[in-house]
Amino acid sequence: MLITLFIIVTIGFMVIRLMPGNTMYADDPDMSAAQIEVLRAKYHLDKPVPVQYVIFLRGLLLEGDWGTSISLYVGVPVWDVLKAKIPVSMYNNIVSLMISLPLGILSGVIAAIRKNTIVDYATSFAVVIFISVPSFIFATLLQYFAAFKWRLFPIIYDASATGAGKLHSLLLPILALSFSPIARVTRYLRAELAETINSDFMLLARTKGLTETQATLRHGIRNSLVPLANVVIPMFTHIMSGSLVIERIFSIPGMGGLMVSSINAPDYPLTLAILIFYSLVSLVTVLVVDLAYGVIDPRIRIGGRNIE
Amino acid sequence: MRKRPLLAIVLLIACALSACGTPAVEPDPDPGSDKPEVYGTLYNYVGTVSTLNPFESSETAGTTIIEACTIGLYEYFPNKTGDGFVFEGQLAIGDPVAKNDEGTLWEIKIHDNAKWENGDPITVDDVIYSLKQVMDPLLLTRRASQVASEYITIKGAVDYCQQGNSNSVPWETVGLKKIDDYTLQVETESFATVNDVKTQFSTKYTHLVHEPTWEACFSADRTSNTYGTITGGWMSCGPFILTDWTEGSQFVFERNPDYIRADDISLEKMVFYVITDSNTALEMFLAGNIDTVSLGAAAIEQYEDDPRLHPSRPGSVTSICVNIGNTKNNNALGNKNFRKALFYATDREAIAKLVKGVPATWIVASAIISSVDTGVFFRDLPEAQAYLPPNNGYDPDLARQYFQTALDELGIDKAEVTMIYSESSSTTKAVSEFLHKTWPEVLGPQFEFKIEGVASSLASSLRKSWTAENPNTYELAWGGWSVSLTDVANGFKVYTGWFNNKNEPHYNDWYDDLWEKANQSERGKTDNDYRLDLCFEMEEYLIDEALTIPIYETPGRRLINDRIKLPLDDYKPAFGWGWMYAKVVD
Amino acid sequence: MSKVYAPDDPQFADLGPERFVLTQLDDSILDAKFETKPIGFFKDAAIRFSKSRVSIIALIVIAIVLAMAIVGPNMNEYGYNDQNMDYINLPPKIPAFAKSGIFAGTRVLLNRRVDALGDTSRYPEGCIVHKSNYQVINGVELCDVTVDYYKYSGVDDDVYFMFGTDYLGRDLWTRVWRGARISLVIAFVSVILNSTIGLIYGSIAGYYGGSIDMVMMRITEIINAMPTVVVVTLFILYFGNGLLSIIMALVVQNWIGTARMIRAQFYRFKNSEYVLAARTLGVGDRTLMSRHILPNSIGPIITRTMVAIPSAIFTESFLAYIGLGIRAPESSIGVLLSEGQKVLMHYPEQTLFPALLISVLMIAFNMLSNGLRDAFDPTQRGA
Amino acid sequence: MSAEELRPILEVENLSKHFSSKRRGRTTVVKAVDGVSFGIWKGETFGLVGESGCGKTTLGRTIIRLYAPTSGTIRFSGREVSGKMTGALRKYLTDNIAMIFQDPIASLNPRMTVQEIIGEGLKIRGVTDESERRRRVEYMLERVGLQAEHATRYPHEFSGGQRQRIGIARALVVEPSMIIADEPVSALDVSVQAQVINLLNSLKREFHLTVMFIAHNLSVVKYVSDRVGVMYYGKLVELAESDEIYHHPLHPYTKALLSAVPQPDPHSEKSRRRIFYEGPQAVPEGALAMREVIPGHSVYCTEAGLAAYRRERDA
Repeated sequence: MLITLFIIVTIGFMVIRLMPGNTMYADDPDMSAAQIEVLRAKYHLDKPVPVQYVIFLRGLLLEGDWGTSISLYVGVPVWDVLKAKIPVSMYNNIVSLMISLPLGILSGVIAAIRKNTIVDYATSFAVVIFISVPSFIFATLLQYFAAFKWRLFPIIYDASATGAGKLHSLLLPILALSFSPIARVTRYLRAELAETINSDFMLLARTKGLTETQATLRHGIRNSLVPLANVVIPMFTHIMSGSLVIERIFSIPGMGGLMVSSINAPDYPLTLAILIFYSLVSLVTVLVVDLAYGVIDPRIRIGGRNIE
Repeated sequence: MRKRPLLAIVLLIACALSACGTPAVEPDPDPGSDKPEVYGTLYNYVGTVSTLNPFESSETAGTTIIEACTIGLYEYFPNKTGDGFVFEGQLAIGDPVAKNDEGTLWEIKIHDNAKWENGDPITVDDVIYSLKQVMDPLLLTRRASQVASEYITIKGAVDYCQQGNSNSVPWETVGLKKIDDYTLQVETESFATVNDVKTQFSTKYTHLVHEPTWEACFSADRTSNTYGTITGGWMSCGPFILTDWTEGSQFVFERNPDYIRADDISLEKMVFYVITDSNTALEMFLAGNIDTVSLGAAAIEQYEDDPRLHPSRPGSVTSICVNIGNTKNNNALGNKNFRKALFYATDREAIAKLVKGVPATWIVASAIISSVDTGVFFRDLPEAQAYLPPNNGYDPDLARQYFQTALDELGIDKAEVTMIYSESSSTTKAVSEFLHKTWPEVLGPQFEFKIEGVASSLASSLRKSWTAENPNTYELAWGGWSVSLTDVANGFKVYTGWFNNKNEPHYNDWYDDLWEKANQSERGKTDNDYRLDLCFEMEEYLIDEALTIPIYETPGRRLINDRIKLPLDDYKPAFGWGWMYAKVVD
Repeated sequence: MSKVYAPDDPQFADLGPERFVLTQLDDSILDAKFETKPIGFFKDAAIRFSKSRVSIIALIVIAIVLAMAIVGPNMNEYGYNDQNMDYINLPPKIPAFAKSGIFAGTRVLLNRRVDALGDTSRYPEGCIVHKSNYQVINGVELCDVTVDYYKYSGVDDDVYFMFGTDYLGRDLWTRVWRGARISLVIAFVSVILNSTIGLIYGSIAGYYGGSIDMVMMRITEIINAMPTVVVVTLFILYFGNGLLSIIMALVVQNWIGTARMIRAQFYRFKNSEYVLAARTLGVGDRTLMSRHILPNSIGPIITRTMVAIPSAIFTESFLAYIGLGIRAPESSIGVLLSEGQKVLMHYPEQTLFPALLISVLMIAFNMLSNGLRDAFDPTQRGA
Repeated sequence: MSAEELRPILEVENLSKHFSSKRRGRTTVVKAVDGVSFGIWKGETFGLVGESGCGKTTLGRTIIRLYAPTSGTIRFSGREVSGKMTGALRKYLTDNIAMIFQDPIASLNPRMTVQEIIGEGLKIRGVTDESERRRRVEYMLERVGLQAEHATRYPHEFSGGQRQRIGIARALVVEPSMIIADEPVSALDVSVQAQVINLLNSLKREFHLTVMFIAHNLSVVKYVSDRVGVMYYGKLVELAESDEIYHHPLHPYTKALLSAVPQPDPHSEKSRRRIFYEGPQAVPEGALAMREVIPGHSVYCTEAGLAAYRRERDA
């Protein structure tokens, strides 16, 4: 995983340094040659890209120095910027994930148990709507109706609120973020359960006298949860990119807005740090899911080269 | 020596996104009398503000915030009658006083009772320290060059801030001296007027920073400073004290009882939310959460009759920058007739309908006044209309004629041009699509026109990376200068040959000479009619050459809650709405 | 205590070879002819598929959308980029519905001065349909007015736009179908590319396994770990927002899912006996992959593709929202949705039609993929 | 006798096949086949028995080079076939050795018709003419007792026995000189096992085949084999003529295996007592080897053990 991260950092660094328009200071007309020289030296831009990379890596590894923001938050260490933004976004994303999983599982199970009934059809319909309509439309509608028309929630995020008030002001964005993951989990679990219900061991469970519902709950879900881990990984990254839109609409000072504005600024050290951060999150998710696999599913998979 | 740009330049997009007006101040310079009784909270919103450091802030919204909680030497304040503004000292007492006949040595007296929010007294040392920091040769702040030389050129300042790490120019050579704790001496490179000096020290980047806090925010090598950012410290000293700031979310201000002109302030509190989505802002207004909202083109139709609607004159002309040096298109853009063809092929009336704006064939925006003394708008002067083309500059036959001439002159039978636009601006996108459709219809099949949406960062960096060595970065691009609303002549600098921040690679010695005469000669500085004559000449020339193709202006349109009583009856150029001086009547 | 075998032990005396006799040695082999007709794999799937009513409906819906995407833009006299500044932001109007209240070309205008309603320069004769919600703001009497927006805008009576018009007065009917066409092209091409790349990549990784697999999977891990939005944004920044680069942006990370799935399939089947059998016959690697292992993945691939198509449309609209949409004046569902979102409060109908279309497409493709999965893999039927 | 006939057609010497797997940094090595040596004479049927997981399938698959041997040599008709895999070697192997698989369901590609399954080997061997292939497939189908009409069918339409016959047809259509039959009947109903074995026997005679017959079922092996090898945990522990093994099993594992053979007579079945083999006693590394007790009958043992076996054999 460390090697993966290292390669990502390397590629990210190179790509971002070689982007078009990345002529940092080279032609700023308001500066004298001496000033440009000082600035370029300050950000090590006077050195070849590989050397810049080594300097960056050394700073990152030895001092935890992610560099300094060059245009959005001039002079502020990038890590300080992230430190302020990450908790906000993570709060949304993790709460959203924590809502989505149980809700998705619940509705998936209900749909599977009540297969081919009106409940199932209604769920399926809702699932498709939630998956198909982009989150920015949902966010706008939620904001318009729930917050503006019915006054149930604040229209924008209230930074001064804490505890329950904070959750209250974040509920709409979290909800907007959760629609698609809930629908995905539901769809996945329903399909997975429907398959498991037909399997032999479920038949056995039913011959033992369990009703189909009991059998599904006691035996089916457990088996369906294992592959669910595979859905969670992309889901989490999905939520993160969704927050990009949601944060703008609800004026939440999180990573989503930062990502776009850092690219647009352009603020390369910040962009790079965001790229690394998200890669790290996604790698950690994979790792957690991997470990969870070991816990949930004791079977060991051995893959190796045994054919020519 | 390279000359410094005189004007604050903000991209058109930034303007469009900017939510708020400019600073403002008190109608009554005489403290003690007429104590306002009305207190209350004003709720407003701004775009993104990522730093409060006055030397680095580049966002339009930053100006509003910084001017609310910092202090400078001079400032615009609403006048007593509520129909205009006065330009007077904020920290300074009275106008700067010339100390020699050449108009190069000035003395400014400041108040002796000004305080920081922690009670530290504000003295000339603070002023000099702040100016030294903004021009620090290693800190390299964004605004250094403008402080060193804009409306006036401070003696030795340019050399000082541009010395890099050579350590060859000591601070003592810079023409800023302390006479006593409350008297500042400024020495300029050349002749300056009282107004020049005042204007120079009214910009937000000459506002004060608190020395101990600033020092604490330095990085170890003293090449960067976090003052006024997420992590750094902050010390207010302006009309309001910044009591709470959640970056990207909200600003809370409380009235500063120690502010020198505290009596002018009627508000107890101001809350600014950071909102970037226009739908969200409108909903916030309609729900009563904020007291004002600015309306985009799509929203205007529903509110055109609303009595809360307050229009304001447009502060910049949206134009198409022409890269005349571009060699990819057979130098077509370098051909005057070709450019004129584009100029006359533009149906500005239709475009105005599209963007709910005003067709513009001129360079100087409608909000710019010809003279601070009279307050007459430049555009309203009959001389400024005499040379404008009829029918809003739309004449298909003339356009075709110019186009044919251009083709003949260039010896080509087909011209191909590409325009870039920013995907994030819905109005320029719409107009680009409109031109993409109509220009070829007017000019015929020999004209091929492409449009290309790019990210806003790329659009601006392409425009700015234009150089003589690299002329082909773009062909046509959207632009618009947001220049000083009080000084017409100065605004023409953006088209001078030496103005480096420009988007249009245009050089003309004759024109440059006109500008220098208007802005730097003693006559230009003192004889307003003479200066205006030069301005007409410059504008006529620019229109005739079609170096930039003006398309439209968008008036500001703002819904303002009727519980807010503004200090002026309406928006005033250079002063804005004056939120700080508003009263809340519930 | 186990007893050791000894030939002399009487207990094992009967273990002589004569005991090992096949009792049916003389049975002859008789195989009857089959009564039924031979049914191939695809035919079998087709039969099963045709029995699913939902799938057939989904297929028909997709076919209709596809047909409309082809002919829809040419069904009226407006081109997708025909602009008319007199027809800006018109609501939908369908002549047959004129009396019904919806699709009648009306719109509610808020907060109108009551004293100005008689002004025919602003409100042409007969355009006011209904007045409501009288109120006084700042001492001015206001009301909400429902107007025949076509008359209000001075549009001739015989002009109508079924889906209304946009900010440039362009016919949204034409643009919606044109957009559907572009979006479908983007979706199909990107999905085909994804599948192809994923198929080849996954086959190689899965078939050869070992260190080749490890390196290849590590590469996918790296690509996948990068945040999509950053990668795609950088990609489009670099290559511009042409059709091709949007498609490529949808490919750059999305092929990995297919590759992983194919690899898993290969892991499952490459050591199955029939593959080994083919190897012992001397079947080459490429034939083994393409002829023996891959056909097993055809069901999952098709299913996956069907789901990937609407999600590509979805991603495309997300890109359009963050300003990386297809180059104007071209239209796509994503562009229409993101333009619609900007005026959702004022002209909701401009969002309605593209949103409906993308939902219908999503539902149809989802149902179709379910049907196909059942058809190709009868064990998952009903799921 | 020619020089060729003096040597076995297949010679396996000291053959090992180890599998290693890495998980969380730890490497586990499974010695599926560990130093096995034997030979198969042309025209004979060599039976290989052992319980599940003893490595007999691996041994078969290593011989036909589905797996690369870890060490040791394999020679076929005197030519070494255990070296680096080349195109020529693969061709040589696949031309001469064919394999029949255990699972009649898994060993036929469900997406291919019988014609395609059987004809594939011909196609590879350059029989490009469609009708010629069809003719030979139909001939082969009839030889295994199926109908020519079955060629157009898919495997799932057939019963287990029929499928196994298709598998045999697939192996034989390419006219190999040796067949490795990997438990060809163990997945079948006892009632059809005989059919298939009969078929194999008669085809063996008809096509002059050498057969390596792998099974866990001693009764079947006994019936078809000329010689029998017994495998235990990757090692060959006993090797002798078929009759010899049954009459004079020496190695305790062989005895255990024999005792596990079910009796068709219910009375004797009831009284049958299983013998359990507890595994070899600890002996010094390298002391164990295949040692000939009498000519043609070898047992895996130490020198001391050999003497004991000899005494037992002579008794």
